[in-house]
Amino acid sequence: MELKGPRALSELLGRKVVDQSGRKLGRVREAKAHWEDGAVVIDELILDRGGLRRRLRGPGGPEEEAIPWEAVVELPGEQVVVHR
Amino acid sequence: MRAILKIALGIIAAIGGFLDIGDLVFTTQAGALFRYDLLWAVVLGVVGIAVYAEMSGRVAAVSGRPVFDVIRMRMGFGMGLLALVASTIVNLLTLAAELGGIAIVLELLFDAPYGMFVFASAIALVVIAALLPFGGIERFFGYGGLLLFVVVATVFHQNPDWGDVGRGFIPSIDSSTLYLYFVVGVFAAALMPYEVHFYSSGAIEEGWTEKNLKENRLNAIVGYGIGGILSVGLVIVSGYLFHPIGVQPDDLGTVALPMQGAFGETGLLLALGGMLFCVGGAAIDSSFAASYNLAQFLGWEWGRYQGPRKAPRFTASWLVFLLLGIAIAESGINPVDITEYSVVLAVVALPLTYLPVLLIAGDRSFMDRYANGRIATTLGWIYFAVIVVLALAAIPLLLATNAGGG
Amino acid sequence: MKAEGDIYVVHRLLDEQICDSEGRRVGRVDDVELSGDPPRVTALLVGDGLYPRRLPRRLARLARRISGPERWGANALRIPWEEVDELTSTVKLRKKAEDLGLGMGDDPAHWIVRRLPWN
Amino acid sequence: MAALALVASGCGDLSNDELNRGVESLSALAAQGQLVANGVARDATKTTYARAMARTLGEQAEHEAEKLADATLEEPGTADQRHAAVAVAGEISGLLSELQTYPGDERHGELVEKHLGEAQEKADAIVAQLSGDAP
Repeated sequence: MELKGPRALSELLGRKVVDQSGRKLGRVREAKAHWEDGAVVIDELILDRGGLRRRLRGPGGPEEEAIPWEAVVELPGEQVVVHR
Repeated sequence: MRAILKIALGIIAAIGGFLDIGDLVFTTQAGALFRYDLLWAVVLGVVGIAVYAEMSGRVAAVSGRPVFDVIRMRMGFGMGLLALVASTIVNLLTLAAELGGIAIVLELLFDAPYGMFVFASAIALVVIAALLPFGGIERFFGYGGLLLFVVVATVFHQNPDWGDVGRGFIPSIDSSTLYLYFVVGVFAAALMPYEVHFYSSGAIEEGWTEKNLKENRLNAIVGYGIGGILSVGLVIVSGYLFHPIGVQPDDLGTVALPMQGAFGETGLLLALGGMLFCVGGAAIDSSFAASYNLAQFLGWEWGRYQGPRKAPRFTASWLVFLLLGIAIAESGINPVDITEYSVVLAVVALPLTYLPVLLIAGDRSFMDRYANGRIATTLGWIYFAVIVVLALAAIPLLLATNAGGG
Repeated sequence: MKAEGDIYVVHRLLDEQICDSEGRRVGRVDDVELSGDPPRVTALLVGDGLYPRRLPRRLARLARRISGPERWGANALRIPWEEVDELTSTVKLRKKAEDLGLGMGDDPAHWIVRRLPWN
Repeated sequence: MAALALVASGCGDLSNDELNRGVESLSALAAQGQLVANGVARDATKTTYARAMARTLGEQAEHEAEKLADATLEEPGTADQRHAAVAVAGEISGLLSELQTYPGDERHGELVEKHLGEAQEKADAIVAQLSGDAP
């Protein structure tokens, strides 16, 4: 299995997100992180419209569905495989 | 008194930037073809540019971020790059058209070959930009452009049927494609994107902060108001003189004819002089806008206030853009034709410029209590919708009407 | 750097203007280096070598073919996350640009020789 | 603009519509020429301006003449009108070149203005014939 951690943000953005049965869930548009002792740690991937909305408008407004990082199984090729 | 002097920023953006060769030509043609019928489109465009200029100036003053900075930040690299390429093409075409315009006016004043004047005017611009500080450049072109008030005097001298003029301000839609093309053209010429690129960067050149917000609003209203009055005047004088006898103004020289008709040589010289400053100011604006955009997109140090030593890439890019502008202008393409294409292409670049401005200006995390209020938000989104519709209509109209050639 | 709460990384960090400790504009956040699981931000990446990968996927492949095989970090600078002072309306660094190898393009001593726009 | 129109029309065949438009723009050129000549006649202009304007307008008239003369007619019934239009175009460009030569002479200005007025009337008459002939 490929190393799970991505090396750069650009590697995540635009990737197709699929579940283990290969069903497409969307594309990564934004990543939500939290501050931890001065570091920024990613905890969610936000897809499609919700992600674009966050990218343009930032925090606030209604919550959208997101993929928690723990659900990410692997990052083969140009995909993100999640388990749900 | 100081407050009056400070409005110069708005005035140059309005006169030197707003009333450029595109406006001069489009408004005169609009008057000749449709008499006063398109006055409403002129007003629509002026209010639009005032709304967005105010917004971009406010964003720059509060957050210190000019328009292309905001574009890269919000639209990201890919869309930002698209906006950069589109804006740069439009700005370069505009610059070339303005350089050509300066040369035409000089040709009319001094009767020497056009090609020579393109070079001479570009050199004059370099000298002016190198010697004068940013504020001085603004005032030089802004105050010079006020000579064009002779247009307003001409309106009163002609004393048109004011009822007819008044009816022109009521929006009307004629189904002919030529009419629609001119609606798009007049509107787009008013909202040329380089105006906000230049205006917002100018706010940072001048070191604006929250304290300058009142001035910003005044600039947008008074400055673009003046530009609007002059545009309206141009439509009226042209509609009054040219429409009945069927003149088709295809040249910059024709724009000055009504003023000669009213006030003889004095009127002519005032009109040509005013046009020279306006077009010259627009050449400065569009060339600076091109380098501001590039530098801001790539994160370079930029600004006339930094001087060439602190911002060498910015300065070098400005010179390169100027050279490219000269090359296009010298290629012998009629500046008026370049203008028509650049104005219509500009509409396509407009949504990419104005959406991020609108988003940031409404973003409380950035703008805090200076974020867009209800009026600015409403007007902003209404105009954005209009821009998107026109952007979609622009290219088919350009092709269908053969660039207004009928 | 001390900060709390959530942060949307693309919205807040990617493509931001970077300024050094003296307020000079020295580049933009062209990419963000991540490492670990869950990934954390370990550095900001700056440089035109990163532009191809920032394009939409299909264009990126084309750009890569045109610009030759893309190497990791080619012509890019890494600014360790520890060097970031604060995120205000820009990304502010703790040090001067020279000390991080940034902003050479606007350094008069360098740009004339190496970085004319047409080079 | 004229150049663009030429490119778009493929510069081969001349439809009735295009002939009509060509003559209309001749009329427009004559109208504008009259305004310039009027400035000269009243000594209310700058000679450089009058000269440059006369030159530009004259070039456009010549261009129209060439365009009208070179193209093959789509509708053969309009040959007379085309012939007349070419003649008017020549007349207009001649008058404008006179204005270009004497941009400071009031008497010339007056004459050119008057003759351009006549030329415009001729052009308008052709337009009227063409639209009368149109089905």
